[in-house]
Amino acid sequence: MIVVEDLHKHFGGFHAVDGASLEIAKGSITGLIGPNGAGKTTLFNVIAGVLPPTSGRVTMDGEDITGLPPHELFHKGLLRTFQIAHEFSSMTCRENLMMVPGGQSGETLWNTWFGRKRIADEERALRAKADEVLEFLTISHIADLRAGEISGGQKKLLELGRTMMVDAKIVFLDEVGAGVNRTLLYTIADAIKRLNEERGYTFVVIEHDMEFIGRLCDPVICMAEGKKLAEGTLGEIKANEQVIEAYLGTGLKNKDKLEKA
Amino acid sequence: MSEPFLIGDCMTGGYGKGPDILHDCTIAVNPGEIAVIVGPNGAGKSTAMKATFGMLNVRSGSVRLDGEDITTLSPQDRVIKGMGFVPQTSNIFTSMTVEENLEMGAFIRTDDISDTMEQVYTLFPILRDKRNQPAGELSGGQRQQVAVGRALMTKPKVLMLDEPTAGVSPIVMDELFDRIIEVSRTGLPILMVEQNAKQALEIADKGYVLVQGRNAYTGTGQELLADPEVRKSFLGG
Amino acid sequence: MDLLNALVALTNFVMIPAIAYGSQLALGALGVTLIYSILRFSNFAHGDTMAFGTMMTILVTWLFQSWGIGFGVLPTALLALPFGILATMALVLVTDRTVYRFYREQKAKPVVFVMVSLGVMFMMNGLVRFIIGPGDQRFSDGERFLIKARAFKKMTGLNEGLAIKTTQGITVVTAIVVVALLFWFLNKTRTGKSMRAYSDNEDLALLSGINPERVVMYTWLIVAALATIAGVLYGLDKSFKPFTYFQLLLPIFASAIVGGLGSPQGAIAGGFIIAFSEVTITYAWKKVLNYSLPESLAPDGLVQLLSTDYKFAVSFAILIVVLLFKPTGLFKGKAV
Amino acid sequence: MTDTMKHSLLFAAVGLLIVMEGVTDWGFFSGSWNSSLVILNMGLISAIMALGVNLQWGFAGLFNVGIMGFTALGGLAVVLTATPPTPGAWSAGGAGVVMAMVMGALTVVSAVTVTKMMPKGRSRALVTIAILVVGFVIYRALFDPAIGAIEEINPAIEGNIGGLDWPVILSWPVGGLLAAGAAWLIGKTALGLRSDYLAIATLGIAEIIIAVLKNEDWLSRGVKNVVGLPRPLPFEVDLQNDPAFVDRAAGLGLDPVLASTLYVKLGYAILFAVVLLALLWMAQMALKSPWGRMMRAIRDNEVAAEAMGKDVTRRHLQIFVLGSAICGIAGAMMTTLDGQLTPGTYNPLRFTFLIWVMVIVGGSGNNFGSVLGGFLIWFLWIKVEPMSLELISLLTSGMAEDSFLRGHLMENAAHMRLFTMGLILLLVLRFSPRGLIPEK
Repeated sequence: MIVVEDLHKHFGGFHAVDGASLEIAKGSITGLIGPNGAGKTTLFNVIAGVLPPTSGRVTMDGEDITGLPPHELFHKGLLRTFQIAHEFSSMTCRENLMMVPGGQSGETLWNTWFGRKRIADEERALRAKADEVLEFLTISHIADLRAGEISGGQKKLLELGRTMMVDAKIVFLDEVGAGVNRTLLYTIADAIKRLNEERGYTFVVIEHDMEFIGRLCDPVICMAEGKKLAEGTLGEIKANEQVIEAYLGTGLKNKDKLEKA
Repeated sequence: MSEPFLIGDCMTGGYGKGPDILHDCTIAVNPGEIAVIVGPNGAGKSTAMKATFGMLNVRSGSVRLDGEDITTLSPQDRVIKGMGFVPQTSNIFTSMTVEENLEMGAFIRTDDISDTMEQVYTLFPILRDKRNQPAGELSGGQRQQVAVGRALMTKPKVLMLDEPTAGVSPIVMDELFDRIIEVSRTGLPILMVEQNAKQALEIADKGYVLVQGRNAYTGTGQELLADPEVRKSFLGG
Repeated sequence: MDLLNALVALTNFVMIPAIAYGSQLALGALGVTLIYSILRFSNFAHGDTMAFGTMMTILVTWLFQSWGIGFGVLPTALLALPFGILATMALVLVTDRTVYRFYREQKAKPVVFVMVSLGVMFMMNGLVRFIIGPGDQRFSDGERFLIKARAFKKMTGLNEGLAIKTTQGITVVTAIVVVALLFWFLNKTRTGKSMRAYSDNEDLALLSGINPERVVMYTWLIVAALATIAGVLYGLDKSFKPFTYFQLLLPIFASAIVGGLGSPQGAIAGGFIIAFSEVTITYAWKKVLNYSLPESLAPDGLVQLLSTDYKFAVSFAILIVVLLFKPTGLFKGKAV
Repeated sequence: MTDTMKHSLLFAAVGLLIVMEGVTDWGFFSGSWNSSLVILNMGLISAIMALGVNLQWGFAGLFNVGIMGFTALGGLAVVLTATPPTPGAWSAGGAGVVMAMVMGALTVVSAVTVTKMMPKGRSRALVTIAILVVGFVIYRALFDPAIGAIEEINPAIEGNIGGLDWPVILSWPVGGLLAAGAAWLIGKTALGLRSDYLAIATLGIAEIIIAVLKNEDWLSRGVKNVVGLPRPLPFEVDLQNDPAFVDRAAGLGLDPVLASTLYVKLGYAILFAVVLLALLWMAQMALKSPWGRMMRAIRDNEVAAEAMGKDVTRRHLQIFVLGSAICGIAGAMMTTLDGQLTPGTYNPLRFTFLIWVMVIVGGSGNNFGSVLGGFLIWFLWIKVEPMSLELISLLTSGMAEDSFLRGHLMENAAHMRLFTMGLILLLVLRFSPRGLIPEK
């Protein structure tokens, strides 16, 4: 579905993404792991159009989407969440969801003055949909709270909820579990699984929590130093020599120095 | 058991008015020791270190340095008390030369700093060669050396490192750990947070595994590495 | 011979005024850039700080003149300058204590600081007008010229004269001395280095035991001195009028941004770029061209690219071009 | 006390101030209905400007300090729309001016195209510069003789191109369009930049617009001013000569001269109030709709709004153009009220920064707040002068009549108004940073 070919992203002399090539299969939940600084988030940002690539190509269903701005990618069905939740803090949780769908007639100024009826109808439908999503995520009780006031985990759920307001094709989740307690993490995992099965969303998940990855993801891609290092099931990845060396570690060569006088 | 040199004792607290991230969390370090805090993402590793350094509200519990209660001191005052801290990111003055970075490290000192600077250069020979280069032009590993060197310039009584190996390649990581061991052998207590749990525990005299802001496992590095529970949940089997 | 005349005319009408004006802009832009890099906001009150410093200097100058104190061939204002600087230092320190410090403690966003500086701008502007009035003040005395046009003609036998005003000479010399002192201070002294460290990485500076309030205080003191010197030099060279000083904000900001906000070297380069462009584009080139071109090609009109009133357009155009093609400025500035 | 009540009280208080101005001459009030209506009329215009700025700043966080320029363009619109065309001006230089403008536009367009099409490098820079230089020379060659010809026509009272001789009310939307056009150009180039860069860019463009008005005599007569602009209401003299009007005034027990001035001023007040209410209604409707929700989302978090499919750049441009257009409309209204265009009087402190004080004091992000701020600050702007005169004469009452200090203070009391505005701004920012009527 998504094909990344020889992608490079350099910041000055620093090669954050250094020739990454990978493919995301339709309908999969792909896990993306790797040590801090391996370039996972940068890769995300380049695919999602936040950063222009230095070189390389990204295609989606055969169409070149390299360097398209995020709002155009959104309308093509490519959505994302953020490592640190990017909620609209002064708006209620329901409004956070209702703003998502594109092409609302109330987004045109003319209609706000002369198309009140149409807007009202659309708003009713949007509201119902938003409430449905909140229910799906088991957070109906926070619908009228300002998004700035809810907990970090709830913000993550809300971000996931935003992707459900439209028919997404593929959703990128950037460390959806960071700062989330375990119970909520499982709720998120369940929601992801259900979305994948019921709505056919494709997911790409950056995570550090191996248990979370193990529960959800197949296949798992491991990145290191801006490149893809290995791909396979979590079991295969864990057994992979290169991965152990770069991510999980082999041990210290200078152990002898520990022997103290 | 005698009181450890630096101890964050039963700390509970969080950032600003936000929710508590730490719950009854204790970490301590003694001279000559390397103490390492590990744990999954979001477990409060860095938070625990920052609490010890006074960068967030500790609602209950206390922090004591050399027997003195410093719970209410600001980070700046703790620097004066002898705590050296190396943040995870933006831990050098990029536009200033290596030597100026070291000078800034010694800003609070009024005595002659040339000896300490000599020691830092001996410890990190590469810095001597690059002393007149802007620190921002150095590689990742060299920057970390500058950062540690800067902290050493205050002649701290305890050194705290927040993920010193984040974003560096495995080889550089080994070299950094190597240096940290050398520093530790001068008798300076070192407390650090590490993402690369396995390697860090290898060199740790004392390891703290945090989960959800609580102490989950505590022991020597070797004990933790050998503990099947710890291996299973954090070290990937 | 004609070419020589052209060269002299060029020097007289373009080079010298542009160098003097450039020095004044550079000093102004240095103040803006220092505030930006240490206090992290664009200070809209800078033009009015310059006006205040100049006004104080003028008042002291008048006092000296009434006492019969002069400075020989040099303007009395130079004697009064230190007093003007001290008064401005007092003013900005009081402003910082009563106004800016509150927002610093709140860790307010830069744009809030900008709003606050608008308020300070209004107050300073009102204060200056209240004390000295909105009118034009000339306060230059002493010898008017270093080189007189007629003397130059006699000496060289050329048709074109070359005049260098004393104030232009003073401007350039003072600017060189001040900039040299500033760079020495920033690069060699402990306090200067601590200011650079604070500007580079505020949090790390705190961890190194640098006292932010001291850094901020030194910054204001230096800025007050720079603003007063820039203002007095501009006033000596041209004249003092509160509104003109307010309007200087645009070329000064343009200089600082073109050079790269936060970079002292950039501020200086930016000041000269803006000054030279302004003068060359608004200068009527007829004379120079008449000398340098053969008779048949001599122009009819004034060959003035833009009328002098469009000088703001020049700073503005350069600013836009630089921002579009090199948003961090010519010398890499910093972004808040 | 509910918020609505509190806010209504605030409006009532400002209303009371304006009424007091008409009723009593106690303290700093003048007791003249004329003066009261003058304040009201400019208050209405200020409120509209504040509404425009609030749209940009309160809704979208765009920092525009070029309000003066857009206001002045509105003023120019009145001249170009409502004045009669100068006889012979179009035939003398019209074609030349139009051709020069076309040439100028062509130059810019081709320079932009070249920078977009050619690869980066020295040759691109050279070609661009060459196009600009050649274009500029041709432009000046066409332009200079044309405007020379226009300016030669009866320079004492005309010497400009004149206008279309349309009803003056039409110049208000035209003013909005002119301002919108300028805002679109600036927005296209500068909106992607950081907030303080946008500020400097708008500050610059405003100065340039003023410089154009001051220098392009063929357009706006420059500092010679355009006087005697047509007006939408009858002249006072005509009313005084109208027996029906005089009778009606007598019926109300009013002197015909006073009655005629009040009649005209009241007429303006009604016209302006209609415009203000219409714009306020539009702004409120927009704010409370999905459009407003989208704008709030963009202001809260641009990155996330972009990721949720909202074209942030386009929306910023839209709101920047709209806000500037409103300032243009207000500018046209103001020039209509004055009956003359005086390019020399535009001053950023009065026309840009004072509007900012209105928005911030009133409460940015809240339309009603900006309107309130517009009235209140305008009242103070007018009244601070008599207030400080009173204050100073009180403080210096112990001094001799001819004391130098007293004379100096009395003479310069007028400048206290800038000082006071600054003080008010700082006090509000410090103690009530969200303004008198804060955003919900």
